[in-house]
Amino acid sequence: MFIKEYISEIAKATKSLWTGMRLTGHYFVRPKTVITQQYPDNRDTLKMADRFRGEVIMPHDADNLHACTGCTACELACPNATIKVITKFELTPENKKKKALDTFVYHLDMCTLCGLCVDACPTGAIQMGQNFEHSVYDRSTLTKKLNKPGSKIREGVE
Amino acid sequence: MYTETQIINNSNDELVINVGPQHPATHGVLHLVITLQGETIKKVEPHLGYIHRSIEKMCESLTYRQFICASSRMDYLSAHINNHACALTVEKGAQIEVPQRAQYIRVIMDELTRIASHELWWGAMAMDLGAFTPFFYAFREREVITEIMEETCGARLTMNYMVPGGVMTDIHPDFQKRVKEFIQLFKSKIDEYDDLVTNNIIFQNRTKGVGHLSKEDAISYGCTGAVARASGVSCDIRKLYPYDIYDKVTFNEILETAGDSFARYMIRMGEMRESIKIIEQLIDNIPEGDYQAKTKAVLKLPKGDFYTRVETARGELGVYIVSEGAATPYRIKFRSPGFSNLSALDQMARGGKIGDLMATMGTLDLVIPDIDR
Amino acid sequence: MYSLHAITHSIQDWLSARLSPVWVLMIESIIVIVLAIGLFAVLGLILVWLERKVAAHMQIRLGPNRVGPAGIFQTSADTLKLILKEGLTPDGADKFLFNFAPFVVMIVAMLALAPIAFANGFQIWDINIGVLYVSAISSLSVIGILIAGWASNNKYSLLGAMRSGAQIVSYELSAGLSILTIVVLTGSLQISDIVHAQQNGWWLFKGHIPVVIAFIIFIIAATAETNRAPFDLAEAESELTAGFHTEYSGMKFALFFLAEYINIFIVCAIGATLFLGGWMPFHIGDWAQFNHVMDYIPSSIWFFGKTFFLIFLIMWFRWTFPRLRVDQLLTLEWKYLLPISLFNLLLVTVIAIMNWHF
Amino acid sequence: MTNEAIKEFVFNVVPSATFDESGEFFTIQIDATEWKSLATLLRGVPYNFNYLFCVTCIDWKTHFTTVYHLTSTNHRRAIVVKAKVDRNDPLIETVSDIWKTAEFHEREVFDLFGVRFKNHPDLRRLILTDDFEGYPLRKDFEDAVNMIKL
Repeated sequence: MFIKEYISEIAKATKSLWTGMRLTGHYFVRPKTVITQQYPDNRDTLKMADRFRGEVIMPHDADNLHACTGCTACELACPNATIKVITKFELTPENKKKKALDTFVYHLDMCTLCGLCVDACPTGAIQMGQNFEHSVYDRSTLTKKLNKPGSKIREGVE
Repeated sequence: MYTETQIINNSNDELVINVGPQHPATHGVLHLVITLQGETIKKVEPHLGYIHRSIEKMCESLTYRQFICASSRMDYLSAHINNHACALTVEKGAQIEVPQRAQYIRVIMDELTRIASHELWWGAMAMDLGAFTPFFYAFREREVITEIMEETCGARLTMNYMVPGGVMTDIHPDFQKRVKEFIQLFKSKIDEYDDLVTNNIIFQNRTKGVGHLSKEDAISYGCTGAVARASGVSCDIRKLYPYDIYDKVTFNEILETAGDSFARYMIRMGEMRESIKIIEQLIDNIPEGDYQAKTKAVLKLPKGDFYTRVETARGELGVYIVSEGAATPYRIKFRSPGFSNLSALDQMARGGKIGDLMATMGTLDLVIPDIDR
Repeated sequence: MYSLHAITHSIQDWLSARLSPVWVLMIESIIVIVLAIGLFAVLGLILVWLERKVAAHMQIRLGPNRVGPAGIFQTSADTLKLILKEGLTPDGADKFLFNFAPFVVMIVAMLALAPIAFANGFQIWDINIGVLYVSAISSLSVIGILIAGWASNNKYSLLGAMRSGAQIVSYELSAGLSILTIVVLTGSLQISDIVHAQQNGWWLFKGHIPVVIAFIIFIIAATAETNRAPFDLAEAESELTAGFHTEYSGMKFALFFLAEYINIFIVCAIGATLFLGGWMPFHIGDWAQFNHVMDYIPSSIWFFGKTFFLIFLIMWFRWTFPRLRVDQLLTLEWKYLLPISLFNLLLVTVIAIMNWHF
Repeated sequence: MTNEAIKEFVFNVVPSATFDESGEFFTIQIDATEWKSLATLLRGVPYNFNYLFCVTCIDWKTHFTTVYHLTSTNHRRAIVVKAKVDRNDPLIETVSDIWKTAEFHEREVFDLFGVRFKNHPDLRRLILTDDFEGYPLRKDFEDAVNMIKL
């Protein structure tokens, strides 16, 4: 009886090992199952998801107009002070003072890409961009000014 | 801490080894001081704090919307579930009614996160025991989940998808289709996992009877999740104190009585299958409607304290908010599952070999930022 | 059968016609040393590359593919990097022994190469106790590992070295016993005799089930003796970070690394020689036509083909199985392999005496 | 078991205890000196609160409260015990001999709040370095180096 148990134990063990080896062998002889993506080579075909949060961007249209009113809702929503909105007062045609965006400062190096600022924006002026290649040699270049020079707020955005 | 003279003057042939903070098996910056006699472990003493960021203090200066994204950084492998717990606590305090659709989405996301977390654990645990290949197989399937997450939530690991009152955006149009595809894929692959690791005789010998934790100890140490359930303690928060729509789905709480590493392993493997079951029940029945409740611009919780318990991939996460009526919490305490589970490590590893310590640590599924917070 | 005897003999004749015997020996030694070192370097590089490729494809990855076609020069680049790196010696280490240990391991690996027949008539030293010599030499490598572990003044290294000691000493036994089965069948310890005894079929096929069992035990013991997963307790990455070579860096680490792969090659070459006929082509009994066709394939290809098949087998083990625990490792040897191989040896002896084999 | 029963049970042991039923859990508020005796009784029959799932502390600037969340694996009922601790001399008795999980949690509280637990087997800093000065989760803690004031 002891011998029988001893041998069946060995047989079972061998079988379990062989099952595992068959699985790895299965993948070894099928190069098509390889899942490696060769990143810098596949940049042209690499498409990130639409909602992928890579960085905060402020879209400008063809006339260099954006939709930011300078309300600082994003600045308040940000958990770690990544955004600084600097506002100025502009004169409207009716000669009234109106708050407007001067500079939209964005510290990418502090950003956790949580998306709360985009969620908070009432006018849809900022969005999440798909770019994820942010490595730079100089950290100070990560502090960005999002509104383009000379850009203005789009008509009708309140 | 041990000084050099203490080690040298140790008369009873004991060897003190620092495992970590940088060590292949500690998966992060856990520091264990183990006392050995030969290969046998006499004592394990964890030293924490290498990745302590004081999230609790940080949250005291964040609003109720903002602090959720900080909680992703605790147990980053079940970030969704952490966010869920925080959102639930805020909703409980501010008495926000969450739309049905949001609840369905949340639970599906939770379960996907749980599978993703267990996949990573499975690979890492096999790696702790010296098998490298499972890690890649696990990541192959995990990648599918992260891509689904990326498509809907916009991020792969720290999604910050839950907001008080629902979810941040509606699900992606392809979401249901891709989740169903994943379920089909996963069902065939999980059998491969069994072939490769579970049934392997070496693996079974390495884990069976190793790192034993009795039921009494599991309760006394406050263990939760798979660690406690492997010792026969029924503690699945989803079953005991259902939140969102967990009371509407049928699933089993996997229980084992052996209390060893293999039992913990089997629990997690079973949980993956149960999670698939839950997703299958929900994925076709997501009701139409709002994905987010209308909430005030500035959320304020009434004076008082609020406690929420949810079941993360590692065990019970408790979020305890003490509010003074302001827009920021007065005090937040995260009761993390890993912290309590780790405290039982000494009990489990004592008397075993060094290899057993790795097997035990692997099945505890420690995520160090979760322990240190 | 095409033989390399002609080449080696003509070199011998050409040299002895011109020089005194002492000089002939010297020059021949130099040729052999250059060839051996060259073989070492090439083998090391190819085996490391092969391992990475095998591992990668089992793990559904691509593996090295940047340096050269299919990443074939990746290991050369890595070696270059290791040569250029600073070889640190820890402060509390025994400096002499610490620096000495990699060479011990390396020299042992080189010595064991001597009696191996790479092709028909291409053998460095056809000593009459060839098999005994190889098993004696290869057990010396544990000394290098013990020295390395002790001299590092590192607890991980010490534990790794001690594990390695226990492991190699135990597995020597069953490796020796399974080698002995072939010695019993052949009736000679000389490598060339063993190869020629397999003229009409390899021992694996001629010797019935006991030789198959001996072969399996030999492969297991060989895996353990070379400290390969699932028996890589001496370096057990997840337990002892890197075991006995935790403190080594630069070229000294590279020597350990190289020696590991050379050792794999040697044990696999021995296994191929003993069980799969070494350079002997695949012959079936007296079927002359078939045997003649097989002879057209050069003997060196047969030898390397068989050896690399065994190497692949060992790599396959490594990338499939988890590691054993230290007590299980010894249990496997003393409770399973040793009794089985003793009993097996008895069976083989009976077969040899009764002449039951083909 | 009802809240009333627990109330009466606690009242017999700690006459000065006050109760709060407004929150999610039934809360017992006591003074630090009475905690140990109450804990022993809560752990024992009939309530068998064997599972301490959260230990924490709150700094109220005038005093501390250590908060213990207890439940039982038998009857699944959670209660909260809040013990008032003097802020100038924060001292409370340990319960790590009753619930082993308290050993780690109390070390954490000691580390971050400076509440000393009497008879704790191994009361050392757990998370911060041994030579760290101050207790970071106290409201008056100022770390000029690492804290960023927004």
